[in-house]
Amino acid sequence: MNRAALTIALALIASVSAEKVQTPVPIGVALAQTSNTALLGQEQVIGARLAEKHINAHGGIGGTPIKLVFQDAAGDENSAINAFQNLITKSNVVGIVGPTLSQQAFAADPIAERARVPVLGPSNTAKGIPQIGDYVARVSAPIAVVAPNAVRQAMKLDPKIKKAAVLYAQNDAFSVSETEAFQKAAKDQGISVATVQKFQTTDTDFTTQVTAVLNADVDLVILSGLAADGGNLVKQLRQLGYKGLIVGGNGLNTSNIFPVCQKYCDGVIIAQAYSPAQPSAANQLFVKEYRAQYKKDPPQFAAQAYAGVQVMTDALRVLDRKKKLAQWDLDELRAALNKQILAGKYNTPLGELRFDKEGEILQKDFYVAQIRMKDAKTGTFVFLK
Amino acid sequence: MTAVTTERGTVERGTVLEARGLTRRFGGLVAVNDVSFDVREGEIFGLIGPNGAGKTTLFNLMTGLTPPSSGTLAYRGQKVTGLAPHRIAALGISRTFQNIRLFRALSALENVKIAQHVRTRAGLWAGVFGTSRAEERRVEDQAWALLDLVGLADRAGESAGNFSYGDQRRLEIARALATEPRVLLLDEPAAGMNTAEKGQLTAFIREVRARFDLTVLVIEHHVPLVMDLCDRVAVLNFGQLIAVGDPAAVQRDPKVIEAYLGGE
Amino acid sequence: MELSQLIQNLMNGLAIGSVYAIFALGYTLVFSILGIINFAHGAVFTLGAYFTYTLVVGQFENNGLLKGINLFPDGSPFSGNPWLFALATLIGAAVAGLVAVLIERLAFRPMRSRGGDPLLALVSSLGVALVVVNLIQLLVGAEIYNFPSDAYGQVRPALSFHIGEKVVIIRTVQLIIFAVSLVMLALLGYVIGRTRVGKALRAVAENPGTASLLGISVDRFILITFFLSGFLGGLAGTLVGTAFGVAGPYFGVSYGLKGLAVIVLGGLGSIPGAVVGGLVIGLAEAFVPAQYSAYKDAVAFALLFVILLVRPQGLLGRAQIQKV
Amino acid sequence: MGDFLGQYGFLIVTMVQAGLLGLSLYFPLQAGQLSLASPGFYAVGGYVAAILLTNPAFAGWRDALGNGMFPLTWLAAALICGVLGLIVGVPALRLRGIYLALATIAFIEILRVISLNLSITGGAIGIFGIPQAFGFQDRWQYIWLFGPLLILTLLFARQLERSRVGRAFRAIREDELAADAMGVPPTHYKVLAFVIGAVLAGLVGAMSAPFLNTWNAKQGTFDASIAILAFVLIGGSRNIWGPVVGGALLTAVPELLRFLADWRLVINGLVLVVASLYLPQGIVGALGGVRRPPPPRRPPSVPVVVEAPGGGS
Repeated sequence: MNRAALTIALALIASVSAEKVQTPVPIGVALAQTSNTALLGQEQVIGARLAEKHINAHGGIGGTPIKLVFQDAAGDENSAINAFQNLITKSNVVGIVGPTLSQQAFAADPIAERARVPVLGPSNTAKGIPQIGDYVARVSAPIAVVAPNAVRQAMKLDPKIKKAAVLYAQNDAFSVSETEAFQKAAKDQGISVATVQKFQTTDTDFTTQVTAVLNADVDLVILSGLAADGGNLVKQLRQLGYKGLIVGGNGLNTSNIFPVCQKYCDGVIIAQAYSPAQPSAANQLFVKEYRAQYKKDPPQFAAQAYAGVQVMTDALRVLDRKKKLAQWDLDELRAALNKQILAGKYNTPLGELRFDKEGEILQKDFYVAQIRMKDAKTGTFVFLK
Repeated sequence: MTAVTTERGTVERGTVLEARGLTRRFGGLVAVNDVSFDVREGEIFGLIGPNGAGKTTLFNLMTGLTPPSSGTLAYRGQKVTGLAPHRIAALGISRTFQNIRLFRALSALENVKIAQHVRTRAGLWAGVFGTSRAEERRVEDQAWALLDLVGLADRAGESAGNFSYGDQRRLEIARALATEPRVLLLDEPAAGMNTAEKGQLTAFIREVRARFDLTVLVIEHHVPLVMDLCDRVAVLNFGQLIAVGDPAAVQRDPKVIEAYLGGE
Repeated sequence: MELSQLIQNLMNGLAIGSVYAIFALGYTLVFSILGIINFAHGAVFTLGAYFTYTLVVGQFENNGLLKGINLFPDGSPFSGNPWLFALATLIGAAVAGLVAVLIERLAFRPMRSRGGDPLLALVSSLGVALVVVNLIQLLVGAEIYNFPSDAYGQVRPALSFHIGEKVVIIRTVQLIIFAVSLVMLALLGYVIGRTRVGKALRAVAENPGTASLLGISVDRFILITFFLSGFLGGLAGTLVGTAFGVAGPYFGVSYGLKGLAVIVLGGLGSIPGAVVGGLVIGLAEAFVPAQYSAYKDAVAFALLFVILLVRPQGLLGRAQIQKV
Repeated sequence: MGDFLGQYGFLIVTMVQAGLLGLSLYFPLQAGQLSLASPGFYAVGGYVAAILLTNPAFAGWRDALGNGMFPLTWLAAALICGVLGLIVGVPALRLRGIYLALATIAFIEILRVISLNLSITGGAIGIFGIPQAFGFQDRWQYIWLFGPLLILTLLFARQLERSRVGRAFRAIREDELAADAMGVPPTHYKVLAFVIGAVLAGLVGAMSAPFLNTWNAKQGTFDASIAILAFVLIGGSRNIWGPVVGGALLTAVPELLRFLADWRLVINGLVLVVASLYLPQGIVGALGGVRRPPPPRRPPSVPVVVEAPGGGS
């Protein structure tokens, strides 16, 4: 018992934090490196790493390099909270990019809020995320803004569309909120929703849903899911003979779906919060660096994580100009950083973006693209105006 | 209660158990076939028969472990067939098992304490808040007393599974007695005992009957023991009751002789 | 329900049900011999798919430790011909079988010799599953891998035929899966019913004690069982993988869970039970009306719950008679 | 102190929480029932609390009760889980061993699909923005809820073990049929043990919903069942400390392995395998093997001669 008490006491002494900001400047990254959310998480990690490399190669923050501190937030709430706490108290990070899922954000972001550490959500699209607190903002646009564009584009391509089938992954928070936006957009365009089919992101066999779609005899399919399930659905829809247009949600906005639906991906209209075709210099640089390393176009998750790190660094740069970062008191810097993030305007791969006072992203451009497959494995998202 | 005169001429008290047409089938096999008999209060009633005659099944029917396919058993005029085993135990019919079913990992003391369940009432909250102390004290005292009776008190803390065969049989009797039965069913209590132990057992069963004012049913293979111990004997063969009565008379019954000779 | 709809559902149900069946057979074989449920079976399913993929494609994407490695710089010797693909599938399944044997050696056998709580096998196999799944992710990343679209040769993606006015459409890959599963089941039925090894297996399954009295080496048969179990699991993994892609390291988890429902429904430890259970659950899921498709995942478990209450030994299991 | 609690406070509370969930599975196990239903009741308890604390329908109650709302959620969760436990337990407990375990897995899978589909449970996103209990500022403060609950549960378990009901549980665990024949009604006590576990898991869920700030269908899953079973078996299933120690350690291991980065879950899996192989009686079992309980002492009150018990009929 005494030994245990001693151990705890020693741990306490050891954990008294350094008050000053460390160099290189630690920025926390808490993403899903394990669990079945890792499919998204590992793309985000790639994006964040690229940002770190790029920033440090270009002189860091006024000569001081940044250092990303990664803590695995897995796919569950407990891991996300533990990752946040480790970053905040052990690594003394100035801010955090993460976590991957909205559900995790609801659990973990209040920790950062309480500790007054700014958080940027790279992929938290559910309603209510920026409202968690003053220190919570996101670089991922809520889907209600993105989705309607894609339906409008579909109408442009085929004005005769009357009846639509809606499918969504009911165990994925993102898809659930997206489908609401889609259904509303469809109704606004005068399209009737003939059937609504649910599935799970873990499903592989969609014959039930596809059969229902075929029976409903629709001329538009609106699909909200993630890469694996969404891609499979597209493939099975086409294989079983569905001929009409397909609108895919933002979860399908990744080149990862090409190997899944292969040639059947062709023609799918995708609602995008990010497009590799976005012409800004920031994006073209990012796309170039990403292609050099991975031989394909960067997916949206990578771009958003990149943008998250970039926004934080850009804001830090402004503060660094006022007073060298190493001289800041950590708590003071965190508070100042939060204010600066919300005040700034950023040229990121996502295009120009700002935040409103709650921390909601104000993204200038949204995109709609159509998939064009070159062969079985490679394709491109063709920008639709 | 009607006074009856038996073959021995002793005056007995009323009928405790009435079996009427008890039958049990397992698939195509009829293990117990239309068995009817009466057991009188206070007697030691032997149940004998070759292996596989259905004796244990009959005990199982009487204690509710196996529901009968047809027929009834009444205890003091109350029908008990159809009741769950613990209800029958609560009415006052308790038993031991042929292949000993003690709570092997638990101590001897625990085994006996558990069996007082039906005579105690403390519920969940009484136990948790300790408001049943008096009752617990009584359970404890009673358990020790019963272990005394079977001579195992000095090993009260040992796991029942560690006991020798003979000790396990005695502990099972103590456990059965802890339910405060009026009728005690002993399934081959002498199995695995040597001659000296069997002799002691006879005396012990008699003593227990007298002290607790019990009616005892015994399944036993060892014929001398049965003849010595029992007031009356019933013989089962292939599930059917072929003879009931005075041990000496039953022993002379040609049907019984044939069953045993044919069976061996 | 219209006839065309009925036939459509029937086909869908049989295709997926037959995969459930061969997957669940692997589960139930192990249960019949050891009386334990091997939670690592879902992970072995996943492994089978990855092994076959490795043989057929030979390289992985950027997110794992194996990035940049190309096993076959001159193209895989297993691609371009359906028979070569079949060979790769068999090799992949066999390697999965060897992994299952390894799992038995490392995670189950030491436990048997120590005589721990048999429930610990659940925990131990869960540990194995965790190790396997996370190793896969470390090595090849969490991304989706897809088999070449011509793995089964140049076949049409779907077949359609008319019933009256209505069209019934079947994905070709479903038919292939169904056919392969039937062949596997027939082969297995032959091995278990007719060969010496199979008869011995059945003897061990029915009563390990008696079997060892008959001079059968129980340990050897446990190894054979695990190999067969892993083989079947791995094969099911490849089949599902060709139809839907290998959707990351957690690919097998939902099959692992559903497989449980299948073997209990059919009767734990019953070999024909696993087949019947697989088909029943496949069909039950296929016949869930479209408007209730959200509840499809619950169907297997609702069936499981009901069957346990009505007939705890499962459809084809034998009731255990308790001796008093 | 602040930093230590900041970094490990949440983990410590989750360790206690895991111990409690382990205990919720331990109670049915006391009566020989391998039930894996705990995560289901945990999820239901959490939903009950989350709904009471966020749903506009209960706004009036929240205004009227203030912090009194939290104990009310515990009460409601305990009550609902108790009743649900009764409804599920009565039919399911006719099953034995692995069959019961599988039936309970079916139960939680069904619950999961239902909670994904209902609108009151918030579908996939679940319920978020659950207010912090008693205005707690930091998550470690939840130790003031989970800590006392753990102590009370341990006291409850200890008292229960020494009581008539505890003996009945053990008798059923050892030999259900013999227990029945000796007058212990098995169904009654199996259901009781199951319901105790359900109520405890529900309570833990109700306290966890504000603790996590959000609640969704991922909270009660099959993975969690096996994890909780591992808590009990690795900790030791024959002693009340087993689930507590097992839950705490197995929750801490993946966190303490964070320095291994990508390898931590691989190592965590290996820990499970090695622990099940080398600690067959569990950690507490291995420790307790050295120390045997003292032999029972004969109370002085017992007379050497026995009076006939019972009396006339």
